[in-house]
Amino acid sequence: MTDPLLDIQALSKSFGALRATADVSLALVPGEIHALIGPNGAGKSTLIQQIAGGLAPDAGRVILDGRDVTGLNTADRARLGLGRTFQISALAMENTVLQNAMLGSVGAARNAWRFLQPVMGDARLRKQAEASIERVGLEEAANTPVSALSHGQRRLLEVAVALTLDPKVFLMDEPMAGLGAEGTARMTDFLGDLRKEAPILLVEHDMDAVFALADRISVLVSGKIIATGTPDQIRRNDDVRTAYLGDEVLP
Amino acid sequence: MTFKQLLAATCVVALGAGAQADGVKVGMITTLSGGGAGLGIDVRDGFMLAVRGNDDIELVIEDDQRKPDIAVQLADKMIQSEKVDVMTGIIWSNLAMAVVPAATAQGKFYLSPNAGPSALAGKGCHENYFNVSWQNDAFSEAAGTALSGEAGKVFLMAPNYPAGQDIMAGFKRTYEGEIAAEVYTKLGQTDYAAEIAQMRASDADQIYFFLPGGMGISFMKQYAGSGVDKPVSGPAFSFDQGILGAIGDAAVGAKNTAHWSKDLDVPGNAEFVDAFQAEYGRLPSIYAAQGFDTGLLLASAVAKADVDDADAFRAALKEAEFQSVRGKFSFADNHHPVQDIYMREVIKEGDLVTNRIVGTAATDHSDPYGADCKL
Amino acid sequence: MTTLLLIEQVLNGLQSGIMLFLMAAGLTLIFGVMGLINLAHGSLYMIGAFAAAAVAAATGSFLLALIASLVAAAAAGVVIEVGVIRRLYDRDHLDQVLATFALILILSEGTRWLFGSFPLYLDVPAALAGPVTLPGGIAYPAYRLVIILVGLVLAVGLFLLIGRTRIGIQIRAGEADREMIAALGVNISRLYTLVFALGAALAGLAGALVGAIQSVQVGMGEPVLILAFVVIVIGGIGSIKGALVGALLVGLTDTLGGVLLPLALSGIMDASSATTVGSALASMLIYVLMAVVLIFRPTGLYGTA
Amino acid sequence: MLRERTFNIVAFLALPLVASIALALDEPFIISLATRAAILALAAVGLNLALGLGGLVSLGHAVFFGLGGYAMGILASHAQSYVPLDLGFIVIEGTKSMPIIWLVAVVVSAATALLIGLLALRTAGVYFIMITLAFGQMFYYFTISWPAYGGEDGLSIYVRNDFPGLNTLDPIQFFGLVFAVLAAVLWVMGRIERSPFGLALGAARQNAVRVETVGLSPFRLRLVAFVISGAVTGLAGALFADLNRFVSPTMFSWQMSGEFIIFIVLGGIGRLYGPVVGACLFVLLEHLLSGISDFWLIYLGTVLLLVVLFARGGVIGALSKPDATHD
Repeated sequence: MTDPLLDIQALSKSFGALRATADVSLALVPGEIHALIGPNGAGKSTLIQQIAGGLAPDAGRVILDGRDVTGLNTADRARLGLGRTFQISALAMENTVLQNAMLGSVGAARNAWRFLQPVMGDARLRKQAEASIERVGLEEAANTPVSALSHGQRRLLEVAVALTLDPKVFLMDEPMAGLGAEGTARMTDFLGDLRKEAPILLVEHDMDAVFALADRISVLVSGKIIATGTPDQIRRNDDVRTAYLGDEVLP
Repeated sequence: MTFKQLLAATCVVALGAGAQADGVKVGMITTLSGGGAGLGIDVRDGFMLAVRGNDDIELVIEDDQRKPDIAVQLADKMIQSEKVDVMTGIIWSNLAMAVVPAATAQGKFYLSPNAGPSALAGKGCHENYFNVSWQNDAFSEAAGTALSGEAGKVFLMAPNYPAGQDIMAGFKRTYEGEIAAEVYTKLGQTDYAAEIAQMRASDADQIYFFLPGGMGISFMKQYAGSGVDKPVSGPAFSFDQGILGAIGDAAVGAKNTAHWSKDLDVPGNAEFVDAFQAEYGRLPSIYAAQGFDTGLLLASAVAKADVDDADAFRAALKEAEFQSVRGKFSFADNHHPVQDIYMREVIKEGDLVTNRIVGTAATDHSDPYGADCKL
Repeated sequence: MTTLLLIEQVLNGLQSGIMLFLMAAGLTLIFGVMGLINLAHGSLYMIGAFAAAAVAAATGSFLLALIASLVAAAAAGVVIEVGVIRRLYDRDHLDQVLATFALILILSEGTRWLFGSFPLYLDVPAALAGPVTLPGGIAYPAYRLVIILVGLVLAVGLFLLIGRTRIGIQIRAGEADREMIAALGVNISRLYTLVFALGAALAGLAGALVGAIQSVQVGMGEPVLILAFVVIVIGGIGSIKGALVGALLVGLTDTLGGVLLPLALSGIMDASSATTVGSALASMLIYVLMAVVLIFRPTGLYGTA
Repeated sequence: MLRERTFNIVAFLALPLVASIALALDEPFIISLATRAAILALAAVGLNLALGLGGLVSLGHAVFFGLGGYAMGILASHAQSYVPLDLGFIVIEGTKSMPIIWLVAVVVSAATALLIGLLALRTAGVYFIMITLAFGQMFYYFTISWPAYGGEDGLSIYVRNDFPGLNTLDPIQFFGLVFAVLAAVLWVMGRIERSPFGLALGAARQNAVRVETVGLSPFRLRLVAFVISGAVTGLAGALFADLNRFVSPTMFSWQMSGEFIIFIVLGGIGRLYGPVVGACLFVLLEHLLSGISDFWLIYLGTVLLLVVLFARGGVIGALSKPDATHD
């Protein structure tokens, strides 16, 4: 096994008496999709926040591409190669699709400190943004304001913005949510290819997609990882079945 | 050009060149809206009473909202658009400092019906600037003289801004006795419990304070309720007719210095008080008296000289030949008043809280800054 | 400075804090429940004081004057809420600031138009005039003790109202989630009018109580408004407890700063510059306090993000 | 109805048009009024970068306006009295040269904005409004009670400062200078709005997390915006002081900060020309209404209230239709 690009070591986080994250370790190696699943309230959001830098863990470390980023903020981690999409779209709603993607290009170029050149006239940034939009199939909507996009289109735009950053690692929070059958199928194909560029830590509720896509799956229950393994291993794991039965049926 | 300006312009044209040569156009910038409007309204009403029926005086009035930048803008308007010859009306020292130097530099006459910052009395004096009210320090200098020897240790209090510091400096300049303490409060302060506690604890025999407008009302009411019984005095600004009604019995007995009082027994004063009351339904204040005197002074000069002959008009103003409701009135070389300043006491006449004169605090008082003035 | 004087000054600080609390409580309630920045709160304070002065002059009864202040300010509050404020709830803070600033202009000048440009007379009732002697020999104005008492009673009353009553539950629910409370079948627009009237009545009462020992004049509300904002921001917006703690902190800082700073500075400079510099610094002190609190607690002492 | 872009050009050119007509009719006061409107517009254009694009509602921009004013007042008063300004570590000669005064005003305002921004930007929303107000009040009370430069009385400068090649005492020339500065600043602001920085700043207002996620720091973006914004308002302060030949602590008052916000909202928030239209309208209303009666502020209040309640998007929003293309 190659060295992990994202290595989460024994993260813990408590809110008062509640242990939201208990000693969680996870690794993401090049070329894989590692899915994180778990019932509602298992602590997935808290864990993602700690990985992305929105929340400081009480203990443990986050290693990104060999570098300890535990003490860094969200923006620093993004610059070091963490590409993230959100469960609830976090986009500049008044801006167009292209402008949102351009924001990604500006971030990737690490240069927002230019005040007088029109950003839309920068051919290099624009090319990068347009390429990303095209990859997710939003080129038709390039000049549409985000507020006028459908829910599914916004998910795609989230991915497109992450693509502009050319990240080392993707952290995707429920990219399939609200996409519908056809959209989910397209996204599944897309992510399947994307893993070759950079591995994906995928948090997803859609179990069909998870089991179709994931190389490995970790199951988070009550803040703890109760199992990690291939889809087959997880399917057969008794603890997982106990945790999940009655909630969702594993395919 | 606004409709109003158009109207004004038409009037000037209609009156013809003859009227222009004889008459004088006066621009009054004063505070007519907001919290400080009472003073401006008194000055305006007093002035209008004095020039009522005088066809030689054309008056333009504007509201400065007590904002220096608005006052400057209005002064520009008066000078550039209305083409006034004489300006007057400003109540506050800081507004006067913003307007007067530029106006006099442009050859306009300015008659101050209130406020006399020391800068305009000394080095910054100007041949076209006439102060018809008082230099800021005048009342407190007179009070210092009058209280010397009888007040013992004095506790001084004023807001922390130039006029407050000037007035306290005026008192200290003439007071021959000990100052127990000197306290400067925040401008606009409304609660004086802390200062009153200091007064109670200090060994002062007497309180001398300057708190204009609402600040004085708040202080006097709170002082009355505190049980501290040291005698209180101050310049007339905190005990004037416009605010005595709001202080009520709490003010009774307080001594204050002023150049005028409604019971001052000089020719014309009783008539002025009656006429003002008849016209506006309230008693005149010192501000109204100052406005009235300013109007009389202007009318006296207009009767003698043509404003287009600036030297003659200036000389006519300097002579100050009018019957001031203050009695004696003349200008010192720096064009600031030489006048008597009286000690007044707040009394109750029936239900009415008002002032009466109890003595003369200073005779032929003039300000100490004239020495620096090169006129 | 003697210990006794220091104690008296602390008492003065607490008392001025309580006066501020009366004003700040309504402001923080309105902000907490409706998310509204109401600059016109100072005008309601002024309306209360003018109503009290007018009724006291007509009837000679201070109690009737207080009732008048409550009624007038609450009525004005209802009119303003229904006529203007209601349209501002879903606007951003900027629109609220501008609209309520416009209301200040209208209400201030309207009051001046009705009552004239000169300050009005309103005095403490004869029974409360003059000082009482406290243990330790401090002579303290009786009326100020009554203000402290009224303020504390109102504070307790508000805590009970919010914590224990049906209306309080609705208010708290409204703070948390507007849709939820509407879904529960509560008439939200009536609730908002009620809360606004309550806040207005508190401001009006504060105006009347404070007006008796201060100056009842047009524009009296604005300095207090700024102070009340300082108070609720220090305390954390929406928190009654924060408003109380913030008010006491501001009252103490303002009072003691004005007394102690010139004293402290007289050790390092001559007396006259110590008084001017000291009082200059003292007038900035509460704003420094607010800035420091916000730098370390960006949502105030008891605020939630 | 005009397109917004056309409307902006018409509104913008109205100022020099009014000034020219006033010149032809020999009404120098109207020129002064137009100059005043242009300067106030400039101050609000500065604030608009922080407020409109950055979403930072600063109720303390009068700090920079006042600092610009006092930069002019202090430098010119030392030049007037021929006494150099001794700061202890450095001795500065006073000056009557506008370009130098402007530079000082901009540098001092920017440095102060940096300090205030570093502290204030830790907060958000209403807390940001109030902490900026607090800084404004600190400066206000400081200047009132600080005797060296006149305290509440302020500082009078008897002659307007010089600009190479112009007679600044001539109202129309001074107007031209002010208008040129306003036009230049508007051009720069228009560029900033469309620059990478502007895109990122606007996105930070709409969704700060989004900006962080692409590796940019919303705090730094906002700080830089606040500094530029303060510097422009400081420049306007220096011009305002020169217009009045006078500075006073009222330039620091919270009402001043409030007026800048009013200009922006009145004209239309988030629009480059919003503050210009708003300031012109406000000055015009003040001028026209103040003669009606002693209680004219009631009318002003009513007009403002009606605009907020019924003209969403401000005057520009109400009187124009959106531009066809959006880029």
